[in-house]
Amino acid sequence: MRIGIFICHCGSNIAGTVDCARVAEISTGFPDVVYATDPVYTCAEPGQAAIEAAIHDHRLDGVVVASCSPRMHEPTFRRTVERAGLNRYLFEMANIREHVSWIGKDRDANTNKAAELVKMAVAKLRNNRPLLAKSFEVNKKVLIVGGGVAGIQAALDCADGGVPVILLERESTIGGKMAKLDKTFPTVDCSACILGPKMVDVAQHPNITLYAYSELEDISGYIGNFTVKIRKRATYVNWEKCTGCGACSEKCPSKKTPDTFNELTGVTTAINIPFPQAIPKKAVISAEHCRQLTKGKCGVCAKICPTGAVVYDMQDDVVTEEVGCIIAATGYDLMDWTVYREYGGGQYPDVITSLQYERLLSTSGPTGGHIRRPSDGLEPKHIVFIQCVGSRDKSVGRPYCSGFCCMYTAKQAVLTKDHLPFSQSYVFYMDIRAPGKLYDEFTRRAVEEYGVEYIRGRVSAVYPDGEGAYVVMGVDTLLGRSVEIKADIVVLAVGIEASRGAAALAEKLRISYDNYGFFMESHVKLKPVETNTAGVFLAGVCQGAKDIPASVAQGSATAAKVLALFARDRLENDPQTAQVDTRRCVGCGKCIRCCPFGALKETTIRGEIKADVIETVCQGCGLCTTTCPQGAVQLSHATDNQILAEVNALCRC
Amino acid sequence: MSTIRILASDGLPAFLSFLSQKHQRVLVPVVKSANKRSVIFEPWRAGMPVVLEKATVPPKEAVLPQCETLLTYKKSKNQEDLGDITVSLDDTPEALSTAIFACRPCDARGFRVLDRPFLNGLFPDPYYKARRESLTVFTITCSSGCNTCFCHWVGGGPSSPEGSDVLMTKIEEALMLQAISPAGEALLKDCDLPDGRDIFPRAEAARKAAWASLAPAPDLKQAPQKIAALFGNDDFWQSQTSGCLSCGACTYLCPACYCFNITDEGDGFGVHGGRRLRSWDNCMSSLFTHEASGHNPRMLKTPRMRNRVSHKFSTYPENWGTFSCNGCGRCISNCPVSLDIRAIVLAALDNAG
Amino acid sequence: MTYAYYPGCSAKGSSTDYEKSTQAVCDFLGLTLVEMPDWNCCGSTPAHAVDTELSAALCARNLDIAARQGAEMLLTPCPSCLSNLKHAANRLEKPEFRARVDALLDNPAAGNFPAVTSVMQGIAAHCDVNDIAKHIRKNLKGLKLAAYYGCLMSRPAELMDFGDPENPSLMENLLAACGAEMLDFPLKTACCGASYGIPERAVTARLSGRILKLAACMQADAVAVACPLCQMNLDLRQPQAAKAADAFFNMPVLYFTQIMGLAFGLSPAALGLEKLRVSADSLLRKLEAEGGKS
Amino acid sequence: MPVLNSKELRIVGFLCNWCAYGGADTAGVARAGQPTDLRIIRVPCSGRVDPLFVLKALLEGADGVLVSGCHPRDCHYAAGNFYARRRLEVLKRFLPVLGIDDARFEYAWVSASEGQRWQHVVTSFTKRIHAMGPAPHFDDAKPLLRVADMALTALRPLGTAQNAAVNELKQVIKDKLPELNCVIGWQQGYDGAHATPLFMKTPEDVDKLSWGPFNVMNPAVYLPLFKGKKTGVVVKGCDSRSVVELLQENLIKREDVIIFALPCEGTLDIARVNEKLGRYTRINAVAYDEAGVTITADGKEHRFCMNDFAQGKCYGCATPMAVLADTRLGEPHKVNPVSSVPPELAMLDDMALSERMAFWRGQMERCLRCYACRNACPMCVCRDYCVSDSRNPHWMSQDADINQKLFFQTIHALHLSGRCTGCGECQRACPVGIPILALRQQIARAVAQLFDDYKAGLNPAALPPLLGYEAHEKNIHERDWK
Repeated sequence: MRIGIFICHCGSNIAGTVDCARVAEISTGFPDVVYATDPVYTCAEPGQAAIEAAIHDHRLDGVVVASCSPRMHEPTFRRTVERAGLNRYLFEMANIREHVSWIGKDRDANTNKAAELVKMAVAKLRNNRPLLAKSFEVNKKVLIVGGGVAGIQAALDCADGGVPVILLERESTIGGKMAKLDKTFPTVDCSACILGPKMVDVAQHPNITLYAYSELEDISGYIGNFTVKIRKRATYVNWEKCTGCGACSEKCPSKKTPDTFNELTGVTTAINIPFPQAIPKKAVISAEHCRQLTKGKCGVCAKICPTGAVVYDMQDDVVTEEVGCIIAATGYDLMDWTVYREYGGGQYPDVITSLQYERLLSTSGPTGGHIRRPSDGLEPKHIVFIQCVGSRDKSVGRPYCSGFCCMYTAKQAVLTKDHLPFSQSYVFYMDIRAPGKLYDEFTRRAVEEYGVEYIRGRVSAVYPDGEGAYVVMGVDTLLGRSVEIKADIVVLAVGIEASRGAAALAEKLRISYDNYGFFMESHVKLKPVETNTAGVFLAGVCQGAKDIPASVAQGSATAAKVLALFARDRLENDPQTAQVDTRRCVGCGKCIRCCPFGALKETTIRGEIKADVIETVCQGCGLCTTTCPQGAVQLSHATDNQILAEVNALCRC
Repeated sequence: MSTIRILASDGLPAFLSFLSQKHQRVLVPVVKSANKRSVIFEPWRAGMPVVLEKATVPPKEAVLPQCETLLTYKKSKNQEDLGDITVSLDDTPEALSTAIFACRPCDARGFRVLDRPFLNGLFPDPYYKARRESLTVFTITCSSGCNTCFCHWVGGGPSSPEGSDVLMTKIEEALMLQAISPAGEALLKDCDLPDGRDIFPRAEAARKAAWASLAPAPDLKQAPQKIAALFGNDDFWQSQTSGCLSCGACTYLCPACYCFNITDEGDGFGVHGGRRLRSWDNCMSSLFTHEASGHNPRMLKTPRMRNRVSHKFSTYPENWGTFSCNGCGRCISNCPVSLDIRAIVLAALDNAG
Repeated sequence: MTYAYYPGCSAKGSSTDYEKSTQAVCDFLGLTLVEMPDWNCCGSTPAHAVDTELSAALCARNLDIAARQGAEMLLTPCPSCLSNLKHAANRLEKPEFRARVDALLDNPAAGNFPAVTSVMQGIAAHCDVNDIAKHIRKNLKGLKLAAYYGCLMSRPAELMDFGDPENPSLMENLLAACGAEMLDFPLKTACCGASYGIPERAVTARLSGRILKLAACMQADAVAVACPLCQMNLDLRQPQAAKAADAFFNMPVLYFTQIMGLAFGLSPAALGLEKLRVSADSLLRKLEAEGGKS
Repeated sequence: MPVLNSKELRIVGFLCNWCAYGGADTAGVARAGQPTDLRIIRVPCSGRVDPLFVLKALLEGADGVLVSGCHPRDCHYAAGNFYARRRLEVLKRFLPVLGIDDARFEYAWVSASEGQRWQHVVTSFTKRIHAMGPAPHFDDAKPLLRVADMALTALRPLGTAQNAAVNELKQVIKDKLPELNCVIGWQQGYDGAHATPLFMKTPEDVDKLSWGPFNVMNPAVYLPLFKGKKTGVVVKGCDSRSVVELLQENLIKREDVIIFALPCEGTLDIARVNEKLGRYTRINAVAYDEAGVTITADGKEHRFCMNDFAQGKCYGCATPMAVLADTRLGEPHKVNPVSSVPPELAMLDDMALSERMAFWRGQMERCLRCYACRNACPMCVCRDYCVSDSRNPHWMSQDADINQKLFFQTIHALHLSGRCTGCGECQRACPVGIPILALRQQIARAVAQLFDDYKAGLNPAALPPLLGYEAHEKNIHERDWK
């Protein structure tokens, strides 16, 4: 090889504590190095031009730049050498800024260390091979998992962009959590009025196929070419025939079915349509509560149904779809707030979650929009809201902020005053987090116009006073005294966690998730809707707590990603993938077992079983290379020999 | 009559010390205690306990090390033109003048086999030659046969002098030393051991007794042709080698196996430069016949074992007149699965006959 | 298991009824309590707030006596004593601290101290709930009781080893085994205000009143306690508490040992019931009536 | 370029690109000062860090090695660090048996945002290595020879199994023979004190089948060669574990193998038998009794009581009967289930680190690199493609030095992590008697400690632990860098 070395001064960032000229001089003694220099700013336009010129002038076929972190400028310099005609993988970087000049003051030691890092880079480069990307076709169809507001927005944007969309929803209607809300902050406009039309658009859009009451069963493939299996759960109603008239529900004798749409604040019938604006507006039978299905006698709904849509022996159905990319928008669930025993964790009927309170406020809710205590149906007079129940609380393993509770609590307090003008609301809070547009103004209105009493402090206990009310004991940290408030109803702003089943879905999608089940984005700041699995995007709360505007924005952002991806007919892979030396491979299959991406499969070559890499699926982690005992699978650009060359450069000296 | 000396058992250290003055190293058999005890040749140092047993590993290392540096190379750059590289080589053979003390006749005969390619061919190997020419072999005759050895089948015997400079025979607690070669003569003349001509008859008697302890040897005259005739008989070879594990124990313990591999290590730059290594290789290994094209004519263990047996008992004797096996039996006693080359040869004689 | 018994100062003064009933109940259950010889003050209220080393030295001496007595376990009925002994034992595990404490003592304390636990836990460890049920002579069926632990028994959780510090349940288990109906009493670990008994009587009255009021609202027949200070506060100061709570109380406040003793058929005198300010007669009458029913 | 004299020690870091390397960058951006010793090798994922890289570095002259990757669950590749965690923890527990202080190797999870944590990890690790000083080298150790104490008590009575139902078994095999490619077993070898494998194809072959204390070889080693051909195999309990492990790893198929089993009462340590027999020309007779064997060689009688001359593994054997078989004839002795430390390992346990280093120096010197250990190992399935003599990858040179020889043993041992059934064939095959089994035993012990007493080759459905992971590892705890 003919290798050129560029020891960057980075102004004084490196040259301040590293003798760059000396490093360049030492580098000339390394094998295959035919040129070494120490430019002041290598990444600047003249610096890059100098590299290109050196490649031509000195017939270089390999370049090492010693400068900042490769996480910073590796892509830059790869493009530089590529412009000069070299393969981008015949380039290595030595990080002598973040790892040398910025962390040590000893000039001699730094200079020596920098030279050694260059030596390692040269040793590796001498084992590098040109790598070429492969291109493959894209199936221009997108799967969106989750029909909440984020998923709906993504679906509509993709569909409007001409991309066929498959929208998957676990419940029998789309709408997600937003559909359960009465009003939304900070405008206090009706949730159903703004979400409803979008839901109708989903139902009517020619590019959207909706699978409600369905779940993702299995997924295989890779960006551009995923195959997904969808389990359509048995609804016991033929939706082709169901008109959504609701006659079945009226006559259903099983009237004690817990109403999950109403967050268990009321009951419904075994066959039901969750709420009037449901999309699809189709009936579903709850198998656990239907008399026909549990006891084998009833059959009222089948008799009453004008279209004969009820099918008691319906089975789950699994359908297969081919898509090019996937958006996960699975939202959230409330954490198990019953761990807060001191707040009466689930034992006092009038201590309820904010989502339950939302249903009490809603006209389509169990009380028809009248606020009544669950215990005795009386109108409450004193309402206490407790914030951060399962948010920012390490003691229950929820150190994070749920993001939107401050705002909806203010909204609920405001609505409470509207509903019950003679009521008094109290809010126990830790901090008020209202950074959005018009948010702080809104919370101020709650205090100033609606007379909501905000108490900064935590509640230590809630207990029944024995006379039908509850005593809320807490502390007011601003006044520095303990407070006790008699409340008729206590509303807990319960913290959120990733939707149940999120971890299992993440494993199917082969994306990472954090300790709380929230999916990991590719980069916190710069790639907030991408994941580390190519072709899988994230929208809404499944990635982390956020409110409706942010969820909608992310939904649109993922749609933009999808449309950009589908703007190309063919995709190129990252050629830093594993390669199998089929002569060395003995077909033991250990790599196949370990691959986190399913990128290895068995193949038969001349009657013998061998491993085979699906290059488009391979993400380049190299676990297979580590696993293969005979070194038959090698991760390109991080082969055993490349790493060994670095180890040897360091240790054999 | 050649020079004969007598070495009393308590005179051994002094004699080894005398040999050390004449040679840069004296290899003696020592016990390596482990749960499986082994006897290995090691350079003698004063105070080292010596055993006169047949060694687990023959002293082939003395002339053909397990791994040796054939040459070192250094690359240097022209500072005016860094792409212009000069390579300097150092290929001076590293040869210590060596005495082997108390190997067995089969081991000594092994050197004769090694001499053929390395010394007597068209291109003598300078590394081997340098070591071989400064080698003195003190062989101790066997007092009996053993369960795995068969030197008398292949032209040797418990007191065969071939390859030895001095032949030693144990008589009670003393050793009788008999010069075989001129080098041996000179050494014995030079030492201050007492003359032992009068005990020579007793030594002769002991040697005869050793011969008498051996079972009668089969006639292997037909072996080369018969084994050659079986070359294409896959069933035969398969049935004989199905237990083989394809390891290198048999060849690496063989005093007459001499195959090697050459590898280069190091890029030639820096303080370490580069080295060209010659290391033992063996025909039981798949890589042995792995061709540059990727093709391998001996992919399976059966043709590899066939090669080993044929080489020792057919092709080598057909070309060079003697077996390249000395019947030391180490390949049998050390085979992890107790494969017996004698049985294969006999089966070949039977089968073709 | 060999126990050393540390009664604490209240047992010899204000809460002789606790002492009496503890002895009687343990004796009845075959749990032998050997009172430590020459025990001294546990160093609770005055010392521990001012000087942890001095307070620990007082405890170290007590622990030392128990250790020399060959006890594996030290039992005390009083939560204050328990808390102080446990804190001291815990601090004394640090060699530097121990060295400083040893310097205060005439004789350095022995090597290994016995474990410290409450009489309540001692009884529960000695015989489980089923065993207790076997000993019942007079089932407490029909009695509604509020178990009140006070602030010290379960806190701090790491040290006291008393289950959920906000919601302990041992006393309920013991008394339920005797047949009583135990209320889910939310204020079971709330403060009764005893610490302010001298300087801020109004605070004490308010805090005690809150507890008594809830118990009354929940229709408790009595409050069961395990702390001499709590008992004194809730019993002796009931009129003041009632005033603060704007209510009227006639709420017997009994030690849990007294209640267990009743279930075991021990005489009121043996349990020191006569020492209660709010008479337990209502309780006994109800018990008679219920007994008559069954 | 030598390490800066007296200032620095050689510390090698393997950092995953996404988290730890980013963390090191973050530390740099924050100008978080650190010692200069560490040299970082960037890898895509901690899962890419083959434990052998660490060993290679330590054997080639590194004084310390630090591996760092994403926190568990944060892996860029979803699960790479979960695998790494298991493998690196096994490595950490393996190093001391070689005589290498495990404090010279550490792994830590650092995220890309944790610059301060990185600074702390590097500083404290470097401090630790400096406190230990330069690493000792095998080259410099003074050879030490030591022999394991074989005066052992077996977990069950050992014997010669001469009452075993061999004849019934022969009949069963003969009945099955027509549907089988062959049946692997044992027969008498070149004399009555040595057995050799038997490949039965005809009823006459079956008559040669022997059963008893000389059947030391593990016939499972041949099974992968017959992949795809239905083959029978007669097994001792220990052999059956190898068969099971091969099944666990899909290296053979259950439908392709028919397992015949008799209860084993132990096998002889042929090395010690040979030593006692000494040089002899022929065996006159071999007489069996319940407790042992009497061999008459050249007219002289030698008594071998099984209790005194069994293979080391037999004393601690808890599976005298096959754990999986199609035909089982007879009942094994009851095993007293006490866990015991194998004699070779017990010997090493009693040594200081420096003694262990000296021990391996003394033992490995005479290694011939014949690879009998590897080829006798039923789990070594790479065989012809072993990395020992490959140039791509080029893990080892052909030098006959202690580092290369020992490195091969560590390759073998680590490749057997969670797979080695302890059959001991590696050690038995070694012509020069190097007690290499101890290295495998240490790995097996570490695996058992870490993974719920997991033992390889007991359950065909079990996933070998190093091919899997748990998001929350019960027995692997991150070291405290606070």
